[in-house]
Parts: sequence; structure tokens; C-alpha cells
Amino acid sequence: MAKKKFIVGSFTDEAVLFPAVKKVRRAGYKLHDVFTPFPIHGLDKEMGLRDTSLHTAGFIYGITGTSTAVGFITWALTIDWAINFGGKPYFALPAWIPVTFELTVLFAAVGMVLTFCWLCQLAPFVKKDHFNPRSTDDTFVMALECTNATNEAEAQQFLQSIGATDVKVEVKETGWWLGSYANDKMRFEKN
Amino acid sequence: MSLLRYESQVRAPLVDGTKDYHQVTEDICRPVEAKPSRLWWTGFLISLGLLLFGIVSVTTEVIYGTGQWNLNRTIGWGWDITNFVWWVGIGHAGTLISAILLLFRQGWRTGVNRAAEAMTIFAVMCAGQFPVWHMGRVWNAFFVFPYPNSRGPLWVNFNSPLLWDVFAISTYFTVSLLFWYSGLIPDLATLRDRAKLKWRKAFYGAASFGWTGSTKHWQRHESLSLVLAGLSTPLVLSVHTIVSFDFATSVVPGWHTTIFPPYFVAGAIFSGFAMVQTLLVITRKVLALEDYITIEHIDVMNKVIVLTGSIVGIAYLTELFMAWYSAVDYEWFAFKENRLNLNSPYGWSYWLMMGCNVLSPQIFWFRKMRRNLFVTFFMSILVNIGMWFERFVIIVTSVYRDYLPSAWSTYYTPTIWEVGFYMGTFGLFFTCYFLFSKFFPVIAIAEIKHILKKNGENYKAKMTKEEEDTVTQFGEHHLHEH
Amino acid sequence: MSQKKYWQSFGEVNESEQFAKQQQDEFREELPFEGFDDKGLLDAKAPRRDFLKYLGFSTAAASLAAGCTIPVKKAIPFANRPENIIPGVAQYYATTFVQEGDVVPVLAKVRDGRPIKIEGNDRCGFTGGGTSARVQASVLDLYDTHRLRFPQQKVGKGDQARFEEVPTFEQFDKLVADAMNSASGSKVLLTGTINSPSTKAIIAAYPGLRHVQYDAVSYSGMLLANEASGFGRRLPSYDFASTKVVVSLGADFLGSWLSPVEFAKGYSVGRKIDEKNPSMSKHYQFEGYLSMTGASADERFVCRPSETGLVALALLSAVSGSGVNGIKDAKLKAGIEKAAADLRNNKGTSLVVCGSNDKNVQVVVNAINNAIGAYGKTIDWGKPVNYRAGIDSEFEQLIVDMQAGTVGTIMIYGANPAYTYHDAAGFASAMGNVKLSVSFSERMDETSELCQFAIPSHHYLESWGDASPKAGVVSFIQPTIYPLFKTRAFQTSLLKWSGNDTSYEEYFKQYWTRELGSEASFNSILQEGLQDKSLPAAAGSYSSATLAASAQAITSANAITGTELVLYQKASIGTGTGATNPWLQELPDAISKATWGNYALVSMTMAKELLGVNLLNGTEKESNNYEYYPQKPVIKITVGKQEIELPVLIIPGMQANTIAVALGYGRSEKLGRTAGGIGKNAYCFTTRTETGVSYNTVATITDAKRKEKVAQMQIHNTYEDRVEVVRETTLATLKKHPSVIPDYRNHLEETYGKSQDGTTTDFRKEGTLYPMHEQPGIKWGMNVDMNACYGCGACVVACHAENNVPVVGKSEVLRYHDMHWLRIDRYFVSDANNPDELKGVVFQPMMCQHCDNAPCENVCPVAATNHSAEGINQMTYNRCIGTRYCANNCPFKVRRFNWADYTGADSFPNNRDQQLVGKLDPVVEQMNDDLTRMVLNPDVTVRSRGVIEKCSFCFQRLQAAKLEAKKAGRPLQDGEAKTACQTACASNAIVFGNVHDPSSAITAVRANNTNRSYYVLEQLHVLPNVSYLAKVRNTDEIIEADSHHAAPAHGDNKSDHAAPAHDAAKPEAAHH
Amino acid sequence: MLLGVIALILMQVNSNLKKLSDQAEGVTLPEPIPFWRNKTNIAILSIVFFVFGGYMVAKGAIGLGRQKDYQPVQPIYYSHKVHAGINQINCLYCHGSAEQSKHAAIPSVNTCMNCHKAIQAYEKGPKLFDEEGNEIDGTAEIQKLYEFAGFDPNNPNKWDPSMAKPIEWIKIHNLPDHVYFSHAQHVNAGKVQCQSCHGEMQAMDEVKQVSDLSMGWCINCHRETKVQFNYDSTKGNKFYSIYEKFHNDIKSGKMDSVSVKDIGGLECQKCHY
Repeated sequence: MAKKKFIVGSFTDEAVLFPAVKKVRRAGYKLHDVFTPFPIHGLDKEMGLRDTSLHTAGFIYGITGTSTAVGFITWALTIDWAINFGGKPYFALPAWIPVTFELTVLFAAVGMVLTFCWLCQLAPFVKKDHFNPRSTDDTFVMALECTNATNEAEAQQFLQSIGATDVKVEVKETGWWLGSYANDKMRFEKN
Repeated sequence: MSLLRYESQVRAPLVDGTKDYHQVTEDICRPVEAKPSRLWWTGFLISLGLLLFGIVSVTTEVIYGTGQWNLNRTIGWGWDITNFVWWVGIGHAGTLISAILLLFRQGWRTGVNRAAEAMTIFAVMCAGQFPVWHMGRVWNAFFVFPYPNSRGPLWVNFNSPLLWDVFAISTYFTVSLLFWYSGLIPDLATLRDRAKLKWRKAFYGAASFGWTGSTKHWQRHESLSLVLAGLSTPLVLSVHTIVSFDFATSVVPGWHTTIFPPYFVAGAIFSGFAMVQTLLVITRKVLALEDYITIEHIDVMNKVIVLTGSIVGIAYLTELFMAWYSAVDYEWFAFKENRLNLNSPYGWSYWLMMGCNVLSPQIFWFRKMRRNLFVTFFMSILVNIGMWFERFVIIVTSVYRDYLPSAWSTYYTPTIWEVGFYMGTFGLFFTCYFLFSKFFPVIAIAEIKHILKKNGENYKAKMTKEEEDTVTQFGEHHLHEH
Repeated sequence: MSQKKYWQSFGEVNESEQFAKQQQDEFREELPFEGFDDKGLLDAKAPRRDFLKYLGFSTAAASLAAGCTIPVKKAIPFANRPENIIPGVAQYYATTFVQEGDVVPVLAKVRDGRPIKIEGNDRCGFTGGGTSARVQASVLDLYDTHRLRFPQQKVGKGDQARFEEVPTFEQFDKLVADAMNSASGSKVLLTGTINSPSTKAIIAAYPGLRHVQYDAVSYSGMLLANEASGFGRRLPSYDFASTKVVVSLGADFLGSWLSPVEFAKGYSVGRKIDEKNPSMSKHYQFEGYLSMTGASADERFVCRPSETGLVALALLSAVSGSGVNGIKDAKLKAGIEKAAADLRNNKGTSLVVCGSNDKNVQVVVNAINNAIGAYGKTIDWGKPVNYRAGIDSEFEQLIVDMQAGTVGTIMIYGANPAYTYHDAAGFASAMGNVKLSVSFSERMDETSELCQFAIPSHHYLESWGDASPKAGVVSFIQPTIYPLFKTRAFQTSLLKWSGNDTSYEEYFKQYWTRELGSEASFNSILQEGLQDKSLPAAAGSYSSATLAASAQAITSANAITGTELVLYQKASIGTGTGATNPWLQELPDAISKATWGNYALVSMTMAKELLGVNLLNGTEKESNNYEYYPQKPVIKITVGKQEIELPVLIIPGMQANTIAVALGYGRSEKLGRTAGGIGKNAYCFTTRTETGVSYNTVATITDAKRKEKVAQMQIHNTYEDRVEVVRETTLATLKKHPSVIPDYRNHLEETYGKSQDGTTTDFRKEGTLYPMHEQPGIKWGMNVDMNACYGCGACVVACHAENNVPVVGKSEVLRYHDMHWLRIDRYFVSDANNPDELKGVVFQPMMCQHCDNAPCENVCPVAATNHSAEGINQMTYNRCIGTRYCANNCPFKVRRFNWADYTGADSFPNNRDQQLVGKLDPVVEQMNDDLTRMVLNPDVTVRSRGVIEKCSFCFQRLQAAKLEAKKAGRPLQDGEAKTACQTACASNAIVFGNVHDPSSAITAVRANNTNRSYYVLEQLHVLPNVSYLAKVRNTDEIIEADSHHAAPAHGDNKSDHAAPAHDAAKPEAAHH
Repeated sequence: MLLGVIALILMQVNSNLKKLSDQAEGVTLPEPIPFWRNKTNIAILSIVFFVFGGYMVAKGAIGLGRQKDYQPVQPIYYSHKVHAGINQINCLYCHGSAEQSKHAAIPSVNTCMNCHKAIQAYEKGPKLFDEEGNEIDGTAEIQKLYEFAGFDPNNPNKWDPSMAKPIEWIKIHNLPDHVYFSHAQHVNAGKVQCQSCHGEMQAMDEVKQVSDLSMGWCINCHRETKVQFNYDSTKGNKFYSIYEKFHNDIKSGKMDSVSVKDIGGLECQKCHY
């Protein structure tokens, strides 16, 4: 995997973060990502990320579940092996509603979660780097990707100017890979 | 929409004390990172003991047969299915709190949803034990799955409510687990990043799926949570509806009742909230989380209890009325003679149920009572006893005297293994809960941080002022939320 | 284990001693077994897969779990296949059930060499192919693990005494011969009633042998009375079929009196109703306790058992037109008057029977029968019966002689006085004075224990023999299996010991060839089973010589005011012969519905006064406490020095001061795990009166202040006015309002069965949202005539035998874990104001109703139960996972769950040893013995633990019948496919067949009985395939339709049978 | 499977292209990882292994208790090929009860002896071989039969059939105890050929189980097989004359034939009771 160089700045308050993001984008830096300890509404918009279509995927999965259920049950109980249960007709649609519904939900939920994990590339034993371990505690971490055009020192300066503390340049691998956090040195120290 | 989101300024803060984000992390992670207390060990070992008792009970039952229970040819279901329905009912509060309250934007849910969801999962695990082990030939339990087989293939009976149960319970369990765990991932990442010990790093590293807190991930996470909540809402209603179909679609007088679905769902919420109360009153004390699970939370949940308790009460009266009004002799007999009649063998259980479920929660009309921890705790136990008896009344008092008087059954009392199985599920439940409270944050850290500014005490005054200024603006601002 | 050893020695015996005979014996052939590795026949651990399905369907799973290898199965064919035996095809042999003088001609179904089922022989005129519970169960006796397996001799004295095997019959014969020679004094053969002509000939030919016949329950009073009335010391044939009015004075002729199968068959003729002209026989019963026969009576009056003579006298005088004398009780008096009037009006078609053993009473009864012209009409002296021959005084004389030491040798067959005699201790001590005592008993019964030698006789299914139940009738016994044990026919022993070396088999053939004139006629009887010569009816020569003296003796007896005890026999256990049979022990009594043990039946009045259990007018709580717990109060019964403690069952219809206890229980532990220690022996309460042994006596009753569990299969006694479940009415009502039932059914049609356009009605089709399923071929249906069901339980035992229904033992019955596929529900119909005032009893055989819209099918998650196109509710055991949902959802509660491993068919080994909960009775082990399992029907799967089972309409029989028709390439004929319960029933209460066949009996019975035909819980629209015919009591009472019922549907009278106060439901429960 | 391989190839191509482009962009690259340590590959392999393993386990579990191709060594090398094939002895001569009974019983020794009293040596037929290819001496096998029968070929008249001992054949076609199977129903009423289930017996030396005897196998046959329906008065089994509906449907052309499933051949209780 490729290694890339990043300029990383930390923020302590989301109130500072919002305008900072706006400024970074306006300044034309390549905003790699912002890591936050909790979801901050509107940040994705500020960062210019497009809306996720996860819910659309969920809908498709749900429909798949519905049709799988209805199709399978119909086939199994009317075509493949029709059995007379208590005088009910072979095609006893009302009785199949519960299973159909459950399978709809199941397909949608499982499909969405798997899609979510796939999109975010999350899985057990996956190890990723997010520059500052405190970003899962109380720090909002902004990482700018250095391109050929980036002046590192200037960028660091810029970040500090928009409220970032603890600005560093780091070289990281991108992408995801399997690994264990256990072998890292102390990841979190209160400073 | 904006009305739903309107946060009253008179409402007390949902997080007490002046906290900042880091303090929140510290507070909630403390129990996980500290050595377990003696109280924890005691509770855990007792639970483990109960679990072992349960395992012995179930093993005995599997080896020697269902005759190890005192069920008989007339009372085919007794404690087993009573416990099943009871646990499933309890398993409703978690998802309800997470999903429905998320949709209704009830901020107070954040303090309790994690524990409630965990409780849901454990309760469903416990519930699932009963339909499995109550089978006469549990080693053939896989027959209930419509898998391709070499028997023709022979499929299953999709018309059977019990099969619906299989799908409902397994779906509910899966979805609840996914919902819970997807919410847990960011918090596990927090723990991972705070971990000092090697095994902790490894464990939380593996468990947190490599979560980074990237904005894109948060965006998808939010979307996922919202859709899962949307799916869970009908799901949670469907599960107990389907459980109630086990009875409602039958021909047994006392079971064959169309009111069962809503009645069961209300009862489930009722008992689920009571169980949440029981657990949280203890948890907040033991884990010193009074700032996060505040009296305000207790109060709100007690309101839900009095509401659902009254719904359940109306349901009881309705089915009673319908039994009479239907003019079906058998139906009316089931209600009048098997239940209402205090002199009948199980008459006492009906009135116990009435007392616990309908009368006793009325005490929560009083604010003072709602905010009294002791009363809350006592009432939550009482409600769960009552709800257990509701299921017992429905199941046993209906079947023991149904159509043919010749088949009426002798008095049914559980054997030690039936009690043991039930105790064992308590063991399972609390073992899981203790482990959960030890290894996972019992409060959703990220979500608390999310509402901290809105509902935390130190932000409250500011927000109130802001609100006064621009209520509408506030609303618009938050339109982009969620 | 000793058991094993003898199995192996069995083979050796065959080779040495009986080898010559093997050649001729069709049953001697080695049977085709799988997996018997060079051991004896019965040692094979897993015989033929197909024959003994006892390993159940999880054998493969178990062995796979154990070793993951498939066990090698062997297929061992016959070395020489007998010509007439096809493996897998059942053979039927005509033979005869003989026990204690009872005779029922039967067919034994033999599958692959083993008798597995008894059917009635329908060539027999007087039983009509009917059977009793005991006949049905007798096949299990063959495989009783506690049968004696070899000749044996007592060694040691006193407490040290024990029986040791005598290795060969030669040695045994020598031992006996030596002892006989050294024993001075007379030789006595003590038997039960012998009605075998050839045996009688052998006995007659035995030089110097004194033959004493002794009946466990004596009929000597009747024999002597008939003698006194000029008929000779005989018993006549009773013709219930042509009887229009029958009055029974305490005679339980449908359950235990004389020849119940024969009587039930005849009686049912008058009980079946032709709707075009409704009439039926009238049955009056006067008795002290509620007997099975009394339960079927139209009008029933209670009297003290000691009053029977007075009632008889009063009846006599009333019949003679002199009015009722000497009866104080107004109700009883009115009853006698009414009965007398009916008897008078039906001269020649009426009959009085009496169960008393008092000669004087029977003399009076004879006088009545003479007065009503019964002789030659309903009582036939042309065909006297040989069921009972014992005379009390003869046996008493024997004991006197034994005591005196004048009896040198006593040989005992079929009699067990050490158990059944009122002075058993006296008999035992007399036995001590006899030098040589030999028992021929099949089991180590109480009398055999006292003997020095025991040489077990064959079971009847292993023997040759004959029986002449009545004049002109001879029924042959032929073996259906080679003797399982080293047993010998007692006749062979007698022949041998009298110096005749012919075996009984030879003797028997010679005897009958001689008697019948040719071997061809011998063979033809063997083929048919019996010969029934029609003899002209005879009136006999009645003489009233002793009537006055008898009447005098009756009137001069002191009236009794205290509590009276009446001893009765259950249809299942009889005099105690059924006690060793697990099927019979588990067969609920018709009245009490209790199994496994005896108890005292007490009246509600007595229970209230003595025990403080108030079911008459007590609180509901009180009656629930009695009803819903198996623990019943125990009383101490004292008669003279004898006392026993028994739990009570409170039932209506008892004379207030009378209690009743069943005989036949409290057997010796040596008889095995089934009989030993179950119940208490009540024979000690039989007393010797001047005229004979009396089965009712004065007793002192005290509250023992403790409780004991009684294993009842039904606890609730009334049908709670649920007319949809039980339809019962009176003949007068049926005549006046014939359309009560059709009205209800029409109401359903009108209300729920209207078609869309409202022009036609069809409840079946329109009562549902769904279209009906097609049933293009056969559709099976059953009809049960409740008027012809007397609750005897023959069908229940037949069902056990046919369908491998497991026995669960008392501990499990107590937990309501019984497995009966077919049960007979019994409901008391009492007066609304006085629950003790019994108006009638309804017996309702209840089995799977095979509903076309079966609620059970719909709820099974794994499709283990579903519907066949032939209308059968199918249950697939190997698919069942045991959720019990179907059982819950069955409105008839006929589904049975295997709570424990009752059959040994389970995947888990050694799982019947649970100790803490649900400890199983040893009888379950016994039923799982390799020997006992030979009775299993190889065509029916043995169900494993954890699955549901239920009535299958004997599907294996239906399939077999269809296969026969297919093989012959013709349509199935009506009557070819019969269920086991149907064939067992002596009164033909059950009709079964193809309802799509317009000419079938089932179609006819439904079409011809529209006024009585109904389906249980028809309003549920579950569409059962079993219909019932309403129970009708022949009384004048008119039950008016009740105004409470909105619909004419509920046309039944509250006052008739509203819920009595002793039931959980108060009258308002019945308030519709 | 094929799709997976294609996907793998495409991924490989893609990653190579990416590598090239990265190199072109001058991005610093870490040490290349050998493919066996490539974690993506490991993950994919483990998924494949899991799926395949699961499939094999399921297949194995289904096969438990099944014994297709079972071909045990019998106490006597009895060749169906010689008897039924070359000598054309009818199946029912020996297995006569297949017509009458649920069992197609194995013939008793005296049935064998009917012929083998005369036929004392195996001479004319082709050479026989067992599974391992060893040649079988047919005459010696007949001799084994004589031992069971207690027959002395030198003294044939003194033979006492009653002294015969049964031969313990090893049962090949085993059905579970909960299945009721009747040969008479299939052979006699259904007119099913023996070979339909037992395979080409007349071509087999040692008998081998050719069908798996699973329920699915039974059911498929019941779905497809036609019953001996009496389509007109000359044909078929009159037993079916009561099926009025089918007769009408055939007349009206709604139905062209009646198969086992139409008369309830798929119903549980046809085989399980």
C-alpha cells in the first residue's frame, strides 16, 4: 500500500471546527478527513461529502427480502410440495405475512450493516490509523493530505491559524489492513 | 417535526454535573477500566451459579425427557412458554427505547439506551432458550429451518405461528444485536484508544472493527442507525404481535382473542420498562453513574410504566368484556370460571396479575413516587411479577380447562427443573449483564457527548436563553440533524 | 442374569427332549432374525428390524453418535420356510380365550411367528366377535416376564424355603410320582371351573382323583338355587337380545357377571335405536354402589346390598300383583312398582338377573323369572352354560379334609384360594397338612407359593385345548406359538401321572376325532374355531318348592343399619387375574376412571359426614380441593378382625351408607412388578354366611386422617352442560322432540352455512373463508353409538395392542402423562339440586377426530402433522420435534406426548433412571423387556421420547386392506378395513368405513340416525370425521328446550343436568 | 466458483495497474508483500475454506446413515449375474414374497437346494472375480451352501432338509425403522420393476446398493411414477375405479395421467406410521 504524507491538526471544540473546515476548503487544501469522537451534524455537508445512499441500499435489501420470502414460500408450499394443513388452501398468503415481514427486516438490517462495514471497511481485526487516539475521546482531528503542491510548513501554519492545536506532519499508510492494536506502544496518554 | 424536537426549558438536565467531553469519557470508561468491585464479583458469581443450576436443569430435561417438568397432556405448556413470553416481553424495552425514542427524538434515551439494548439482547437470549429446550426432541430443532434437505426436500409449515416465532425471534435478535453493536463500535474504539494493557488493546482493537471516527463513517453510521431504528420499530411491534399469534390464532378459549397483539405489545413495553428500571436503579448506584442516569430518566420511565400499565389494564377489561359479549360459552367460561373465579384452582393468579399490573402502577400518578428510587425499584419488581403471572394466566388457566371437561387437568405446579430452568435464565441474563457492564460502556459515550451541549447542566442555561431568543431558528438549525 | 441362562437352555431343551415333535410343529420353525449371533431365539438383542420396531426410529442416530459407523445388519432367512408362512404377512389362528371359566372364542393374529393381537371370532354366535378388555390384553400375558419358566420344586423349610429348577420333565415326573406313592390319603385336583370336555374326560379317567372346582368369586348361590328350583345345579343361557325389559338386582352383567361379552352383545341389540320408530329395551338396576352396568341403566334405584333379597321379594309380590311389601324407602318402592309393571307387561320378553351369591335371593329371583315367563324365552335351559361350577360347601369340605390330613395329594390348576378365599389363612394352614402339593399355575401366585411343586402350564396361546362354554358349543384352543418356556399342559401331567403316556395334544386330537366321528370334522372345527349346534330352547322344569323357605329366610334376617361394604370386580382386573397385566392395570375403571389400584367408592353423604369433604352443598373451594389434587382422603375399613386402609373416591349414585371396594388387588410381590403391591386385597372382607360366600358385609369405617394418591385419568365428572360435547336425552324426549340435534345443526347451517346468494346452505363449505380441499378417493369416517357403549374398555386395550401404545405406570398416570390414544370419557348426569342423585352416565369414547380443518395441523412448525386426501389427520413421529403446540390446540385433547422414554426407543441410553422427578414405575422397564416387546406390532412405529402420538384410525390396517384390494385388482369393499377398537367392541358401537361409498355401513348409520347423529364441537367448524350418536335413556322424562338458549341449538334442559355443586363450575357456568 | 476465479484475476490486474499508476505518480511504496502474506488473499482464502468446509460438513451430515454403494462380502459368493442374468431365473422365484408381503424375503436354504441338489459345480459360466480381482471358484461356493444345508453331494438321498442351518447374509438395503415399505405394494400393486430400485441386478456379481434410499429419492419417484390407473375397463387396476373425479378429468382432458402423488403418494402417513 501506498504511503502518504498528512498534516494533522487537533481541535477541542466543534464550534471552532466548523469554521475551520470551511476555511480549509476555501484555502484549497486537500482535506483528507476529520475524525470526531461523536457525530457532528452538518460537518459532512461542510466537508462537501455527498449524502450516503446506505438507506437506498437498505430499501433494496428489504425488497429483496420480501420477494425472497413470498417467492420461496409460494414455491415451496404450492409447487414443490403442497401439503394440506388443517384445511387451509395451499396458497395461504395471509399466514405468510409474518415471515415475509420478518425476512424483509432481516434482509434490510443485515444487508445494511454488511454494506456499512464494507463501505467503511470495518471488520473485526481490522486496524486503522486515525492520527490521534484522542479523537475518540474529546478531540476533533483534521488531517490534510499533502499533494505535490502542498507546502507543508505553510499548511501547518494555516491550521494553527484556524484554531488547531498540536499540528504535526505524519506519514501513514492508506487503505485498510488486518492487524492488532495490541502491538502498538502506548496509544493514549493524557497530556 | 420541530414540535417533536422541542426541548422544554423547564425540563431538568439529562446529564448532571458540569462535564466536558473528556470527563464524560472518563466517567463512563471508569467502571470498564477499573478492577471489578467486590459487589460485582459477588453478583457475577451468584449469576454464574444460577446459570450452572439452569444448565443442570436443562441437561436433566434433555436427557430424561420433558417429563422432568410437570406439564401434562392437558397443560402442554406451562412455565416454559410463560417464561418465554415473559422474557420476550422484557426484551422489548431496549429496542423500543433505542428505536422508537430515537425516531421521536427523545433526548433522554441516550442515558439508558445502551443498557436497555443490552438488556434486550440478553432477554431475547434467555427467551430463546425456552422454545428451544421445551422441544421434546431438541436435537432435531434444526427441522424448523427451511433448508434444502434430502427429504424430498421437505419444507416447513409456514402457516404455523410457532414458525413465525422462529423467524420473529431470530430476526429480532439479529437486528437488535446489529443495532446494539453498531452503536457500540465508536465507544469500543474509545476504549481501544484508552487501553493500556495489551489484551485490552487486542480485545477492543478487534471488537471496534477499526473504527476511526471519520466524518464519512459517522455520516453512514447515522444513516444506518436511523434506518435500523426505522426497521426496529415495526419489528419490535411485530415480535410480540407474533408471539401473541401463538395464542390468538389457536382455538383454545382464552387464547383465541383478537385483542392479543396490541395487548401483548403494551404488556411487553410495560414489563420491559420495569426491567430497565430494576437494572438501572442498581447500575447507576453500583457504577456511580448517577449523573448520567438521572432521577429525570427514572421519572420519565415511570410515566411510561403507568401509561402502559393502564393500557394493559384496559386490555384486560376489554378481553373480559368481549368474552362475555361474544356469548361463546367456552370463552366466557375460560374467563369467568378459570380466571375471575377466585375459588377456582388458579383464580388467585388472575387477581395477583390484576393487582400487580393494573392497580399497583397507579401509584406513579404521584410525582413524588415516580422520583422515589425505592418505590421505583419495588414497583419494577412487582410489575415483572405481575407480568409473569399475566402469561401464566393466559397459558395455564386457558388450557387446563378447555372444551372437554373430561380432559380437565389436575393442579399444575412446577418441578425443581422447571424452576431451575427459569432461574438459569436469570443466571444467563445477569451473567451477561455483569460481563457487559464490566467490558462494555453501559452508557453510549458518543451519544451522551452528542447531547451534552443540549442537555448537560452547564449548557442548559445557555441553551435556554438561546431558545428563548430564536425558537424557530433553533428548529431550523436542527433540521439537518439526524 | 438368570433370565439369560434360561433362554439359552431353552434351545437345548428343544433339541434333547422335544426334538421328535418339532418336525410336526408348525411353530417350531426357527424364526428369521437379524443379528442373533448364535444365541437362542429370544436372546437376540435386536431381532428383525421389521418385526420389532421397538428400537424405534433413532437407532441409527444413536449408533452413529456412538461410532460414526453404520452397524452391519444381517438378514437371516428361514433355513426351511414353512409353506404357509410368508414373512411379513400376518396369519390368523382360531383359538379360544379361557380363564377361570370364562370362554371367548378368538382369533390370534400371528406375525412372523409371534401372536401379537387378539380379535374376536365373529363366527361365534353368542359373542358375535366381541371381546373384553381382558381378552384383548391376554396376549400380553403370554410375554409376561413373571411367568414361571420351568418346573420347580420347593427346597428348605420356613423362611429358607425357595423354589429350585427341576431340570427335566422326566425328573419332575419321577419326583412327583415318588411323592405321590409315599403320600397316603386321597388325591385331589383343585381347579377353577373346568369347561373343557377333554380335560373333564382326563380327570374322570384319573383313578381315585377327587375333583373340586372352586371359583374365585362364587356363583354357588345361583347354582344351588337353580337346583332348588328344579333346574339342576346348572346355569342357564340368558338371551339379552330378545329381552325388552331387564331388571338387574346388583348383577354387573356388562362388566363382570358371568359372561359380560355375550351379554353386552345381546344387550346392545335392545339399546340401538331405529329412528323411524324409536324404541329401546328398558333396563332397571337396583344396586348399592354404582356398577358399570348400573351406569347404563335407564332407571336406577339404590338399595342397601343387604336389602337385595327384600327387593327381590317385593318385586316378586309386585309382579304377582300383590303390591310392594317390606320396602320402606318410598323411592325404592316406587321403582320396584314401576319395574314390576314393566316386567308384567312384557311377559316372555323380560328378564331379571341378580348378582347375589345368596341361594335364597336367587330362589326368589327364579320365582320372579318364572312369574314373568322368562323361562324358555329369555332364559334358555336348553343351552345351560358352563361358566361357573364351584360350590362353596364342596371347597369348605376339602379344607376340612385337608386339615384332617386325609388329603395326601393336592394338585391345583386355575384356582388361587390362598388369595381369593375369605379364610385364606385357614386354607394356608390346611395346605400344611397335605403331604404333596403341586401347582400348575402359570405364575408363582399366592397358592403356588404354598405348594411343594410347581409345573407351569402353558398360556392358552401356546396350548391345545377345548372349551364348552354352553351346551352344544365347543370351541377349540390351538397353539399359535411354540411354548416360550419349559412349560407343559397340565392335562399332559395328569395323563402322565395317571399312567397314560399320551401327551394332551394327542389325547385331545383323539378325543375329538372320536367325539366328532372324523378327523375332517375335527379339522373343520379347528379351522372355524368353534362348533355351535343349535339346540331348541327349553323352559326347564320350574319348581317353587323352596320358595317359601327362602322368602322366610330373607324376611327374618335382621335389617342392617350401619355401613355396608360391597365388593365388586372391575372389568379389567376381574377376580385378580388381570392384575399382572400392565395394560389392564392402566385401563381406567369405567366408573371411577382410576387406574393402578383399588380404593373405596363412597357416597357424597358419607364423604360429607365422615371425612368432611362436602361435595353435596359445600363451597366451590372445597370441591376443587378434592377434585384437582390426586391426594384423596384415606379411610380405615374394618370387618371383624380384618382391616385395611384405602383412599376414597366420592361418586354419585351410591347408596348413602354403602361403600364399594374392588377385588383383585394387593397381589403377592412374586407375581411381578405389575401386580405386586398395587392396591389392597379386599378378599379378606368376603364372609361366609349361612347360604354361601357373601360379597357384601357390614363394615366399620373410620377416617384414617391421611391422604393417598389415586391415579385417575379423568377428574372432572360432569359435562358442564356442554351440549356441543355430549348429547344425551331420554327416549320420551327423543320421541316428542326428535329434532333437537338436527335443529342445532340446521341452526349452524342457517347461521354460518349460507351461500353467497343465500339460496343454499352448506356449513362445511360456507363456514370457512377458504375453499375446501378435494378428497377424490376414499374418505374415512367413524361413528360411535354412545347408546351402545358401556365403558368396558375392550377398545382401549385393543388400541394398545394394535398400536404399541406405551404403558406409563402409576406414577406417570398421576402426573396426567397417560398415553391412551383412545379414552372413554365418562360423565355423570345428576340432578341439578342433588348431585348425589344420579340420573344417568354417559360413556363417550374419545379418540382423534381426524378433523378436516384440524387446528393441530395448522400450528405444527415442522409439518409433522397434516391432512391426507383420505381425511386422515396424519402424525409423522419421525418429523415431530415435540413442541406440544398441537396438543394444546386440540379441542379434544387426544394428542399424547411421550414425556419420558417409555418405549426404549430413545436416542439416549439409560434414561429411564431419573430419580428426582418423574421416577418411572418398574412396569415401564417390564414393558421394555425383550420378552414383553415381542407383543409389539411390527407394522407400527414405536414412538420415541419427545414426540406426539395419537390415534391414526389404525392406518396400518387401512393400508393393508387397500393393498389386498389392489392386489386383487378390485375396489375396496366395505368392512374390509376395520379399526382395532371397532373389532374389539362386543356391542358394535363403533362403525368405520369409507364415507364416500354410498353403500357403506358408515354412510348408512349417519343417514339413518339424523336425529341422534352429531359431531363433537361441531360449531368450531373443525369438521371432525368421527360422528357420535346421542345417548338415550329409556325414561318417560321429557326434557324441554331451555328458554335460556337463544338458538334452538341448545335444546337441553337445565334442570336435567346443570352443573352440580361439587363441580368447579357453579350453575352459572352453564348459563349460556 | 468460476466467477470467483474471474474476480480474483480482475483484482490482480487491477492491483497491478494501480501499482503502475502509483509508481508513475512517484508515491513511495512499502516493501511488496508476498502473496501468501497478503492479508486480502488470506481473508479470501479463509472465506472460501469456510464455505467449502461448511458445504462438505453438511454433505457429510446428510450422508450419515446412508450407505449407497454398500457392497459387503457375503458368507457365500452368490452371483446375481450368474443366476438372474445368465441363467435367467426370475427374481420372484427366490424372492417370491415380494408379491405378497412387505418383505422380499431372502430365500431359505431349501429354495437354493431345489436347484443345487442337481447343480453341484460351477462349470459353464464365465469366470468370477471378487472386488479385489481374485478369481472365485464357483464350485467351492456351492460347497459352502452344502455345508449350511447339511447336504452331502455324494449321498444326495440321505439329505434331511430340516437339519439345514440358516445362512447369515449381510443385509444391504436398510431402511430406517420409521419407514414402512411394502414390496407387495410396489411390485404387485404398483408393477414397479425390481431394477428400478435395486439396479441392474442381473448384471451384478456381488450385490451393491445403487440407490441412496433417501427420502428425497423415494419422493421423486412418487412424484413421477404413474399408478396402474384403470383408464378404461381393459387396463389398470380396478381399485382406482372409485376415483371418479380423476376419471372425469381424464375424460374431459383436464388430466392425462394419474401419478402416485395424485392419490396421496406424497402424504406422510403413506410411509410413516
